[in-house]
Amino acid sequence: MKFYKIKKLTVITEAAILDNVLELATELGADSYTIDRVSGKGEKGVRFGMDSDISGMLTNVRIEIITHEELAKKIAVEVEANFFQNYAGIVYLQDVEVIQARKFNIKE
Amino acid sequence: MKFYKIKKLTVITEAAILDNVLELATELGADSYTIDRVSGKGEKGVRFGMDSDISGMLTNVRIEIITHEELAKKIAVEVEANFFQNYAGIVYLQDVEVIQARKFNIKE
Amino acid sequence: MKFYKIKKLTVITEAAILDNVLELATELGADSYTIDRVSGKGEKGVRFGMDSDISGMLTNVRIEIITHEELAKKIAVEVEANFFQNYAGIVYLQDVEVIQARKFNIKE
Amino acid sequence: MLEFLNRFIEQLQKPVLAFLIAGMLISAFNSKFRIPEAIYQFAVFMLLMKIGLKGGIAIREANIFEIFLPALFCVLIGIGIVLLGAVTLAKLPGIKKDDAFATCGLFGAVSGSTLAVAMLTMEEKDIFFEGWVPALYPFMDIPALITAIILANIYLAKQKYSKKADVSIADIIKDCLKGGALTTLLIGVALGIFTKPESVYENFFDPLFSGFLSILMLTLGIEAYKRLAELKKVAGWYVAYAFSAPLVHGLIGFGLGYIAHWLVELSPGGVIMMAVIAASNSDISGPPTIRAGIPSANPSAYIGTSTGIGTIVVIALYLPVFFALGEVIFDL
Amino acid sequence: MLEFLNRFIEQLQKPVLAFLIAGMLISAFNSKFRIPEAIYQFAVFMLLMKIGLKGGIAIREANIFEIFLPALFCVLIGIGIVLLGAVTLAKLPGIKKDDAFATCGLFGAVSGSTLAVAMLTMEEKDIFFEGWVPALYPFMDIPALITAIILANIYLAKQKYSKKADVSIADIIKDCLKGGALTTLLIGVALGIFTKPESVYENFFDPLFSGFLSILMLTLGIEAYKRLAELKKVAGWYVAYAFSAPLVHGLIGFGLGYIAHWLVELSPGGVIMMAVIAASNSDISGPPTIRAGIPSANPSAYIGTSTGIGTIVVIALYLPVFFALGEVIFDL
Amino acid sequence: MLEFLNRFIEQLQKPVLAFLIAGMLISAFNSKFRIPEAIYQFAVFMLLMKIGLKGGIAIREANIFEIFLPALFCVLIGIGIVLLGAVTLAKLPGIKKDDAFATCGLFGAVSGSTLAVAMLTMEEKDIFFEGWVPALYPFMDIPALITAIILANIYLAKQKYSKKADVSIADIIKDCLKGGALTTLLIGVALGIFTKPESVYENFFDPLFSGFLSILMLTLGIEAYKRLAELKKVAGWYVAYAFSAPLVHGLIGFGLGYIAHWLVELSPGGVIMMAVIAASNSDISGPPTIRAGIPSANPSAYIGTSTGIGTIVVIALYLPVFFALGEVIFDL
Ligand SMILES: Nc1ncnc2c1ncn2[C@@H]1O[C@H](COP(=O)(O)O)[C@@H](O)[C@H]1O
Ligand SMILES: Nc1ncnc2c1ncn2[C@@H]1O[C@H](COP(=O)(O)O)[C@@H](O)[C@H]1O
Ligand SMILES: Nc1ncnc2c1ncn2[C@@H]1O[C@H](COP(=O)(O)O)[C@@H](O)[C@H]1O
Ligand code: NA
Ligand code: NA
Ligand code: NA
Repeated sequence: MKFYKIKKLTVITEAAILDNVLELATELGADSYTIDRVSGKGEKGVRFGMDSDISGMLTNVRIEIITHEELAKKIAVEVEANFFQNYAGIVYLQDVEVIQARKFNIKE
Repeated sequence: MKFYKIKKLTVITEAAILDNVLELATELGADSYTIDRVSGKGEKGVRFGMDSDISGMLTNVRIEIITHEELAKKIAVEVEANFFQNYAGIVYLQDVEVIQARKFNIKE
Repeated sequence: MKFYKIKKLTVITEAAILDNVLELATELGADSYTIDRVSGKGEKGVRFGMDSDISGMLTNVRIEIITHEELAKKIAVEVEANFFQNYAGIVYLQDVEVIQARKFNIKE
Repeated sequence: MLEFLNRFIEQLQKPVLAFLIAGMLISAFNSKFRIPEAIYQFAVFMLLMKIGLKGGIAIREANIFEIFLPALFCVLIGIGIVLLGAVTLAKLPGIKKDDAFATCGLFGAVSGSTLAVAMLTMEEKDIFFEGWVPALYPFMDIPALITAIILANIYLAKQKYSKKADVSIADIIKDCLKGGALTTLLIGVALGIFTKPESVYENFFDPLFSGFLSILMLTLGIEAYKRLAELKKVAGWYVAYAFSAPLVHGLIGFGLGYIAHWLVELSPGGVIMMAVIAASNSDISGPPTIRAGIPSANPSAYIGTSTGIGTIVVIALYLPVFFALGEVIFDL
Repeated sequence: MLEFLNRFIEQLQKPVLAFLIAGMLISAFNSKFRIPEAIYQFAVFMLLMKIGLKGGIAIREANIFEIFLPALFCVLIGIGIVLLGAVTLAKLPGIKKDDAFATCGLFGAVSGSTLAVAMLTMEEKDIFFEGWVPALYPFMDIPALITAIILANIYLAKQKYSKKADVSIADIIKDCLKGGALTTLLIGVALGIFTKPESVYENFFDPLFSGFLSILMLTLGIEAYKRLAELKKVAGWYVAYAFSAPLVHGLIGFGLGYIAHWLVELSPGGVIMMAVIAASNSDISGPPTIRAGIPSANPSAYIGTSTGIGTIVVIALYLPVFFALGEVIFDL
Repeated sequence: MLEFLNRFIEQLQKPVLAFLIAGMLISAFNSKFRIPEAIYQFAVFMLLMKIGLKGGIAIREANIFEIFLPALFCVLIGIGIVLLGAVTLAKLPGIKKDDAFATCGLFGAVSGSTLAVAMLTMEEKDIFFEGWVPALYPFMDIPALITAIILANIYLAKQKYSKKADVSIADIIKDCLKGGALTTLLIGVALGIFTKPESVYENFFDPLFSGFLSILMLTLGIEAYKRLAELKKVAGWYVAYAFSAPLVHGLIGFGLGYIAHWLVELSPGGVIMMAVIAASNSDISGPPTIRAGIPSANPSAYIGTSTGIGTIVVIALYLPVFFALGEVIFDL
């Protein structure tokens, strides 16, 4: 079976803007993703996630989108430009290999 | 210290078949893994994880297995073939570098 | 926009030593990270995470640190040497591409 | 008849139903409100434990003979509901057979939360019922799920190119019993039979019952609304089934219960409860078993039909009907 | 005056306050103790549901006219508090305007947990209050948040290089109502008005109220201490504001409540409650709305000021003051 | 003697024990049933808070002198148990010394849930005990853990090639107190002493006590069974220790309690409680401290021995023994 090279984009940011980031990604053309809640520390301080965060303001989410390099980069750039002035967040890309060609719109 | 190149296989699928996927992976020869629960969206709809999913049918799990390329690919192919006709799921491979040679059965 | 190559270090180990690992990483020079709780299985047995683990002794944490190759490798080696004799754990490195140059101390 | 209508309307004003509707509105208005997962899992635990304990304590004092017949009826109803579905729903145009079997399996199976609503109503109305009747739940639940899975697999085995899945009845039973819901119920029953849990029952499980039931109703409402959306993707016949089948099933339950009333003196409350068990459809424990047993069936179809409509319809419409019927027939 | 002091000290010994202080100590000593997230979310649910149900039941029996004036006063106070902040806090040296508006928005908004403490105190002291007064909460909360967001956006729009965010009042209101806290309260109110939830209220929400309030106080204490640390990074004026503003706001609330006492016979308990609503500042539901509405404002500033100091100060210092004031003025 | 046996059997029928066994069965039959993490953490909180509050309230009314001697005995027992283990378990063939010290540390330490079972039993049997006795828990727990860690580190320091870990007693104490369990207990004690938490105690912590204890027993049972499996990998001596040591420790506790009975009039219930504290072994709070303090010790050995067998054995076997003993000796 053939493995195809493609990209995985990861966004780690404030849970408060999860919906907004997903909306932006969807507009740009990504319609599949995986999400989980994480804790973390960065420039904008300690964000301890589920641990007694009564207003839910300190929870991070991690969004992963597997897609073609071009779209992945476009989403990365747009998310950074639109949100990371005001909100805590990082974004990065990784190489992945997949086999479900149809699912990831890969021409076989 | 030396870093060895090896593969990480990730499977994201329905929590309902976690045990079956692990069983298959074990049979093929993988005996170590890391698991967590995630939410997501894909072809088979929105799978919102822990968020009021009373029958637990909408929860995803992410299984990560670090192992040699050959085995990683074999598991990827088998999981895809056995489960993803009927169940939601994706599978992908990534390069990783490890130092614990013995643990990952790397000949030094 | 330019994407910069950099490393992501992942440590998966017992929740009991989370603070100690972070302390070590901080001492070595990493001040940002992302954490989540995971389950898993390895040499030291099944570690089922949140699932009825009353003394919290079977929970794993996953720590991810994005940083320069040199520091990533140093932390990997030190964590392995200091903790993995007695505690369950693995450590691995991956390539990532980032755009927030300033945040990751990348000279543009 | 007027009497019947009055009782019916009165039933509609109960807060339990209101919590269910509130849940649907929360979801409809897209509110971010959620009951934390741990809490509704605990709510489910509390309800099933109460049903189980009460059942076990009652069994301890009952004689086996009076239980035997209703239990047998439950098994028959569980199998019968699925067979009935196989010659109705499954024959309709545009309906995938395996989807139909899966759906009928869930409607033959039982919903702990619906039973809990019925129990609360009985207690509020001071209608006596044998505590062991709701604990008969697995006797209908498991046979229904097994029948559905077997029918589906026989059907699929006849299809070309399909690998024959091996269906072991023992495995399905084990799978059902190992699920969280039935395990809880069975622990409760066993504790009720073999120990003296009266004090913890009276100080904890019983007084908190109605509160946690409200919370579960909120969650069921939220869930139901979300599942409704998925139903749009499947044939309209499922909606018709969800509305009509529970009434038919409930009346069958009522009828057999009535026979038990004559033969082994099942109380009027027990007869109504038989109707409710038969009418109710599985929302929590059934779906995973069906998903594993009939993997090719589309969850949107059977969960949408069962959790999205069935549960709501039974609690809101047919529970009042069965109560009114019982009250009129037995002159309560 | 001595009378006043006595009552004040007595208030300080209440266990609710002690749980708050215990929470702060837990955090100060860096203990690993935590209330699980699901539990404090449930505690918040229990409190707001109790406030809502009690409010709804009371509204069912009240006449709309007597509610109208206090509700209107709430709206005025909500807007007034933010405008007051705009001409005081926002004008101080070294204060970023958007941070100031965000902070004032939270102080105009309302804290469900503070209301819950006040309700428990009234019930313990046997002071009557109209059950619907605490349920007026959204009438102050939403206008305050809206005013703050609008002021901030007008200000930012005037800045060079800043994209004008489009602020839609309807969107902000929707956003507030969709948040978990206000949704819970509104469900409670609706259930109270339209159904008969008395039994579940009396058997579940009411008896568990004081327990879950203690648990929430522990959590608030832990959270407050953590947020205090962040405050060090921002101007000292915030601390001054957190200490002084709630007293001023509470007295305004007391004053307008007193007018309602004369005009529409608002009870003495109701007047004290008006003071508490006005004095309290949002710790759970407000921050996310502000974060979304004024993204450029620094959360350390407004959450530190509100959750870190404001809530503690109101519960520990000013609640006793308003009770003592009410008791002296109305001779309770 | 017959008397003794009768009381012993009666004890075995208590529902608390039944929940424990049910938990083990759930795990043995591989059921998917689980109590959500947040709920058992909350259950632990509820139990320790009740123990703490009751203790604090009792201390408020006790005189320090009567507490001093039992507290001192607790310290002595805690240290003594570990030293005793060092000359027995640690000397056995095939036993790794650091594993042995770790295990003895846990058996010297205390289990909040075992105390809770004992308290419930006393309350059901109407046996009076000084409320502060269970709150002496840290006086045995901390010294035992410290002694174990010190012994292990002295031993390891003598080994070749081993880096000497620096063991600071102050750090270990801090670590113990910062753990969730002891923090909860101490908050409870402090609130009991310095505030008037009677109403929240009587309306919340006390009535929910037996229910949450059942839930914790279920969880302990599930956990114990899982840990049993791990024990197979280690020497059989651990099993012998888990069965015999708690009886010896409990009798030591009973003996010293009896001395306190004569010297400072410790009540019969208090004497039984001293036996239970001494016999019980840590299942929740101790393991993490030992893991950090003796990292080279194998958790399968000490957790398997303590959580897997010790806790079950004490609750099922020795609690009835100590109660029967107390009842016979003090003629209750
Ligand atoms: N170098 C890093 N490595 C891993 N995670 C990071 C890093 N920097 C930031 N993060 C994550 O991104 C979140 C937001 O970062 P920041 O905007 O720097 O506060 C943090 O809370 C972390 O979870
Ligand atoms: N392109 C993607 N990127 C990231 N995660 C995905 C992607 N496609 C699917 N997933 C994840 O895999 C699950 C199953 O996908 P599907 O079978 O397409 O419904 C989804 O719920 C997501 O969590
Ligand atoms: N080959 C592997 N692939 C993925 N995760 C692993 C692997 N080996 C170990 N782990 C994770 O690391 C933890 C500790 O491993 P160990 O020290 O081998 O017990 C396990 O509980 C797993 O979560
Ligand atoms: Na049924
Ligand atoms: Na206010
Ligand atoms: Na002990």
